Amino acid sequence: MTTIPADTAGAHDAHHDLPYLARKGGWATTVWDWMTTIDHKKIGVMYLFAILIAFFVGGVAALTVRLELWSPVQTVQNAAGESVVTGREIFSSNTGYNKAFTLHGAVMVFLFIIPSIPAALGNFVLPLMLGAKDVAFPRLNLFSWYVYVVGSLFAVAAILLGGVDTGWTFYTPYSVIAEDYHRVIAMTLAVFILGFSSIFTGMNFIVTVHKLRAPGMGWFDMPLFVWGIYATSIIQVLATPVLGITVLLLTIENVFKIGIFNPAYGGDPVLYQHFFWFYSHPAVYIMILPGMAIMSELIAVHARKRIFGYKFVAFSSLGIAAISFIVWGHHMFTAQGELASAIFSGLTFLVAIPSAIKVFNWTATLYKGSIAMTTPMAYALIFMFLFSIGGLTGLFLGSLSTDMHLHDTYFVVAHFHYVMMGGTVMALLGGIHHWWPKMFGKMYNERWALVGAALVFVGFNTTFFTQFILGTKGMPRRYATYVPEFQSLHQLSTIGSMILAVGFLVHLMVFVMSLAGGRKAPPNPWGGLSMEWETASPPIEHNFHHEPVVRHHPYDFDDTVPPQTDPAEFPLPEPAPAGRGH
Amino acid sequence: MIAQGTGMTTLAAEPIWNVGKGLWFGDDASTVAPRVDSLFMFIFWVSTAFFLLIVGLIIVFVIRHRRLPGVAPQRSASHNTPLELAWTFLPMFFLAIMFVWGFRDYMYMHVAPAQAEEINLTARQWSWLATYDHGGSPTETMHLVDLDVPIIPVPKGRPIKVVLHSVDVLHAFWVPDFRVKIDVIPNRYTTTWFEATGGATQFDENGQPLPYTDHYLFCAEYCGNQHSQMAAIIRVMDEAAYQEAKAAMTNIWDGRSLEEVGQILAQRNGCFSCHSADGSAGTGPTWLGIWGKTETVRTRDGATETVTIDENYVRESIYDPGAKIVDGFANQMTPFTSEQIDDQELGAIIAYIKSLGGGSN
Amino acid sequence: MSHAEPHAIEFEHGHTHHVTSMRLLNTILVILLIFTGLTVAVSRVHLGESLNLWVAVAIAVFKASLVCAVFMHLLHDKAISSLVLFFCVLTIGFFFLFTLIDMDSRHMVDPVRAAPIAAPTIVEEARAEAIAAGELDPAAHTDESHDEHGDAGEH
Amino acid sequence: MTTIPTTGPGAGVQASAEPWERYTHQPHWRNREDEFEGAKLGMWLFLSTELLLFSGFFCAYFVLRHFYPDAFRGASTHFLDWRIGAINTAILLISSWNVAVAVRAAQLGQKMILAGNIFFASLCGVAFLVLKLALEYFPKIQKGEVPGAFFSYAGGHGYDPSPYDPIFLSVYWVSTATHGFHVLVGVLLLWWVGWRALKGHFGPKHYTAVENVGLYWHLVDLIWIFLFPLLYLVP
Repeated sequence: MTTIPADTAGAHDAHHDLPYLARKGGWATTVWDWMTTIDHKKIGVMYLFAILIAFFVGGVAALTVRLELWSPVQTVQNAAGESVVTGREIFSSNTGYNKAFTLHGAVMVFLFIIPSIPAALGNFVLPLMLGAKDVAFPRLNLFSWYVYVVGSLFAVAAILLGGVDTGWTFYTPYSVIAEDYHRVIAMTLAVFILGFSSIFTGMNFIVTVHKLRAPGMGWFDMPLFVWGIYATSIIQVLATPVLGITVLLLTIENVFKIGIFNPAYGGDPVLYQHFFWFYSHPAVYIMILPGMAIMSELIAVHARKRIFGYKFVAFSSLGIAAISFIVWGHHMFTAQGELASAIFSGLTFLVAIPSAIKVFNWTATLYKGSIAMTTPMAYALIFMFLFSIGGLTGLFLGSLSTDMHLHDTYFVVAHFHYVMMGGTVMALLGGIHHWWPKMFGKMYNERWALVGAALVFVGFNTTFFTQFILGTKGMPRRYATYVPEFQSLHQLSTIGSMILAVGFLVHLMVFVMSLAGGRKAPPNPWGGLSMEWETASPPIEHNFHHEPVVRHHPYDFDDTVPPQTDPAEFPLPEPAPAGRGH
Repeated sequence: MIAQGTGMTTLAAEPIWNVGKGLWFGDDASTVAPRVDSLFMFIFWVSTAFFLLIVGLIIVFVIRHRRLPGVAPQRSASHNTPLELAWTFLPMFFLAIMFVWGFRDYMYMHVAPAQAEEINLTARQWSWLATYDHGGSPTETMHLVDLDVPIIPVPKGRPIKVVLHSVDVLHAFWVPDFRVKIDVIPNRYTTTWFEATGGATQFDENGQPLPYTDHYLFCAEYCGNQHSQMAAIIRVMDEAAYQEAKAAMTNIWDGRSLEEVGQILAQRNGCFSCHSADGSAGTGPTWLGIWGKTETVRTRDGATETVTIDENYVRESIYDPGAKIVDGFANQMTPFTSEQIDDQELGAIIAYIKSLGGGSN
Repeated sequence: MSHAEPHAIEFEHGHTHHVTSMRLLNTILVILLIFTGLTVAVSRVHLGESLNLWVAVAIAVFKASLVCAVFMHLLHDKAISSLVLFFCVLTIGFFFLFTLIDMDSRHMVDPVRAAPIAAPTIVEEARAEAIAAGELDPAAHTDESHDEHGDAGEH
Repeated sequence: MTTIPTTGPGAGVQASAEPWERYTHQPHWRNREDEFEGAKLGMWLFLSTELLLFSGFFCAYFVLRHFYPDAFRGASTHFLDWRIGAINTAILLISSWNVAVAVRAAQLGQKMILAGNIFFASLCGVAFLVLKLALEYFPKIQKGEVPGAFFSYAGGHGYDPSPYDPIFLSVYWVSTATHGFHVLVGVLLLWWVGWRALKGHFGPKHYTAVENVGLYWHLVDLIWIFLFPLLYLVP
C-alpha cells in the first residue's frame, strides 16, 4: 500500500503542532472553535462531559429510588380511627417512584452507558492508537455528537413535561395506552434519535479501523482496546436499527392508534419484546465490550505484561458480538413458547464462554507482571471482582428453571448492575484515570483517587449484593412499596448507595483538583506501548508530528523500552535466552 | 403481614450442594421449589468455586508480583494454547449440566398433570380475580401493607393448573414460595401449575400453629401505577378445608344484604386498588361520601361538564370509564364488560357505594 | 464518446475500478422486469397459503440478488462490501427465525396458549366512539359515494 | 462528504481542468483510493442499517399474517390495486438502471450522460411518489382506509370490512410511508449529485458521491422489490 508522507499538506499546517486544547483566541472564538470542531479529540472530550452530566442526572434518580425504598408503605389506624399512610419518604404516590426508576433506567442506558466508552474514550483514544490523524468521517463524528444532544433534549423534554412511568423498556401495551402518551412519544423519539448517534459512531469506527491503521499495523498488531471497540461498533451498526424501528413503531402506535404491538388493535405485545430485546440484548454487549476493551489496556500497561493469549482475547470480543445477536430471548423466558425458551437458554450459556476466556486471560496476564497499584489498576481489579460476580450470576438467569423464579426480581437488578456498573462503569473510571494525563495533560492525585475507588467498591457491594438476596427471597423489581420482611435488606442497600455516591464525589473532586492545579503530565506516565503514548500530553492537533510507523507489538513489554520515558523507571527484564523467545 | 414460619421442613436426603440454602431462600412450599433451589445451589457452588479461584489467583499475583522501583519484571509466556483451550472447553461441561437440568425442571413446571384442577386467574390493573371450576371466586381478604388483597385457597398435595389471562396490560403471576412464575398476557392465555406442599408451619399472633399456610402472590411484570400493590395471598389448606372454602364462594347472595354483596364484588374486581372506602386519596376518587355529589368531569373530547354521582354515572363509569373523568384524576381504568359485571352485580355495587354515604338519595 | 467498451478504469496509483458493460446492465433490467411480471402471474395461481408466500419471497430474493450483484457492483467489488451485506442478511435471518419460532410454537405444550384470543374489538369501539363524537361519518366513506377503484384488485 | 481543495498538491493541475481532475483527498486520508473505499464501506454499513430497519416491518408482516391470514388476503385484494404497485415497481427498476448507467458514465468521464441519467432517475422517483400519493394515499385517506382506530371504511361492492383489516392497513401504511420517505430523500440526494455532476465534480478519478448515492437508490429499489409482492399480491 502506498503511503504519503505526513507533511503532504504543506507548511500552512504549522499551527496544528499546538496542543489540541490550546485556545484559539478570545472566549467566543474558543467556544465557536469547540462547537464546530471536527477534531476527534475535542469531540471525545465533549462526549465525556455530556455523559458525565447524564450520569449525574441518572445517579440522582437512582438515589431518589433508593431513598424511597428506605421503608415500606404501611397504613395504620391513627387515634381517631382514620387510615393514615406512613413511611412514604419522597413521593406522594407510586407514580413519582415509577417515574424516578424509569428516568434512572432510560438516562443511564441510552444517555450514559451506551455512548460512554465508545463515544467518549473511544473517540479520543482509538484514532491515536491506530496512528491516524482522525476518524474516517470527522464531520459525521461531530454530527453524531449533535444528534446525541438533540436526542438528549427530547429526553429532557419528556422529563420536563412531567416524566414517563413506563420503565426504560417501554413494554406494550402499557406504553401505548397510557393517558400521558405524548411524553412517552417524546421519550421514544429521544431513543430513536440517540440510536442514530450510536450508529454513526459505530460506522465511523469500523471504517477507521479498516482503512486508517498506521503503516505496518496488521489486524493482530492492534491494541485490544481497538478490537473491543471494533466488535462493539459491529453490534451498534447491526442492532441499533431494530431499536430504531421498534421505537418508531411505538411512536406511530401512540400517535395513530395502529395495531402492531397493541393487542387491543390486534397486535402482539410479545412481538414488541422480541423487537426490543433484539436490540437491547446486543446493547448489553455494546455496554460491556468497551469495558472489557479498556480492561485489556489497564491490565497490560499497569502490570507491564503482554496480554496472555492476545488472539483468544481478540477473537472472544468478536465471539461475544456474534453470539449476542442470538440470545435475546432469555429476557422473555416467562413470556414466550417453550421451544424458543429452550433454544435461547442453550445459546445463552454459549455466551458465557468468551467472557470466561477474557477473565482467565486477564488473570494469567498478572502472573509474573510488575503490578503497580495505580488507580487504573485498582479499577481493573475491581472490575474483575465485580464482573466475575455479574457474569456468574448470569448463569442462574440463563438456566430455565431458576430464571422462572428469578425473572423480574431484585436478583436481576443486582445481576445487571454488577455487569453494567461493576463492569462498564468501573472500566470507564479506570479508563478515565488511565487516559486522563493524555487527555488533559495533568496528573491527578493518586492517593485520593484510590480512596475514591475504595469507597466505590465498598458502596457498590453493599448496595447490590443485598439485592441478590432480596431477589431470591421474593422481592419483585419496580416495586414502590413492599412487604415489611424486606425492609432491613433494603435499608442496607440504601446505605450502600450513599457510600457509592460519596465515592463518586471524591472522584469528582480529584478531577477538578487535577484540572485546577495538577502536576503537568509526562507524555507517557504509565510506560504504555500503544501509539497514543508516542505523542505529547495533551496530543497536538494533528495527533503526530510525522505519521507513526509500527515498530513493535502494543504489548511487547518484555523487549521494548516505552516511548518517551526514562528507561531507569521502566527497566526491561533480562534478555531472553537464545531459542526461548516467543 | 404473613405469620412467620419457623424451622425448615425436613427433606429426605438433601443434596450436598444445598448447604447454605437458608441464606438465599425463604420457605419452599411446592413440589417444584426444591427442584429449583437445588439447581440454584448447584450453580451457586460451582460459581463460587470459579470465583474464589480467580480472586485468589488475582490476590496472590498482585502481592507476589507488585512493582518495586527499579526492579525489572520477569519474563513469562505470551500464550499457552493447551491451557487456553482447556479453560475454553472445561466450563462447557458445567454449562451443559446447568442447561439440561434447568430445561428438565422448566418442562416439569410447564406440563401440568392431566388430573390437575383448573383455576382461572384474570389479571387487571391492579387486582387478581380467581375463578374456580364451579364459577365461584374468593370472598375472603387479608390486609397487606396498605390494601386488602384476596385470599385464594388452594389444596395441599394436589396439582392445580392456573390458566391466566389479562384484560389490559402485561402482568406476571409469581408465588415466590412456589418458585413459579409466568407472564399474563392480554391477547392469549398462559398456563402454569403447581402442587402445593405448604412448607413450614405458620403461627398466629399467640404462637398457635395455623391449620393453613399463606404465601404471597406478587405481580412481577411492571404494570403501571400500583404495580407494587397488585398482590394476593395463596392459602394452602388440606382437602376438607379447601372444599369448605370453595363451597363458601358459591352463592355470595345467600344471607347477605345487597350492600355486603356489593362490597365483596368491589373487592373482587379490584375497585379498592384505586377507590378507597375510607376517604384516603387514591388513583381514583374515594367512594366515601361520593353519592349524590356534584363533580366537575372531563368528557372524552376535552369538554368540562358537571354531573351528579348517581346510578347512571356509576354505570357509565364502570362500562366506559373514559367517558367522564372526574377532574384531577387520570383516565387509567380498564373498562369492564357486561360479562365481567352483570346487571345484578352492578346493582349490588351501586347499593354498596350508596351505603358509603353522601348527599341526596 | 468512444464505442470501445472499457472493462476497467485506472483510479489511482495502479488501483483500477471495474466498469460494468451496457449489455449487462440492459440484460439485468429486462430480467428484472420479466420477473416482476412473473411474480404477479404466480400470485394469480393459488398454490396454497404458504407456498404462494414462499414463491413470492423467492422471486424477490432473486431480483434483489441481481440488483446487488450488478447494479450495486458486488460482483466486482472488494469482498468487504459483500461481507457487510452477508452479515446484515444473516442478522435479519436470525431475527425472523427466532421470532417466528416463538410465534409458531406457543401451542406445543399447551394448546390453550396458541392463538391470539382478543379480537381487536377496540377498533370497532373506537369507530363507534368517533362516529358518536361526530369525528367520523361512516356514510361518507362507503364505495357508493367514492367509486374510483373499489373493485380494482378483486379476483 | 467530500470537498474540492483549492490549495494543496492537487492545485498544480492546469486551470482549465474539470474539478474532478484537481481533486486529491481530505487531509486525514492517505490517498484517494483509501478515501473512496472508506466512504463506500461506510455507505454499505449504512445500507445494512437501513435493511435492518425495514426488517422490522417485514417481521411484523410475517407475524401478523401468520395470525390473521384471511384478513391479510381480503384486505390486500380489496384495498390495494396491484397495477399501481406493478407500475411503481417498474418505475423504480428503470430508475435503478439509470443510476447504474450514471455510475458507468462517471467512470468514463461522460458528464452529460451522467447528469442526464441522474436526473431521469430522480424524475422516476418523483413519478413514484406522485402515483403513490395521488392514486393511493389521498383516496385512501378520503375513504377512511387508514390503519388502527381511524379506520372508517364502511364497506361496499359486496365487501364487508372485517375488524382485522386495520391490522393489514397498519403494516401497509407504516412500511410504504417509511419507504416513501426514503424515496423522497433519495430524490433530493439525486438532485444534489446531478447538480454537482453538471458542475464537473465527478469523473474517473473522483466519483465517490455518485457511487454512494447510487447505492442508496438501489437499496430503496431493493426494499420495494420485497414490499410489492408481500403487500399487493396476497393471493
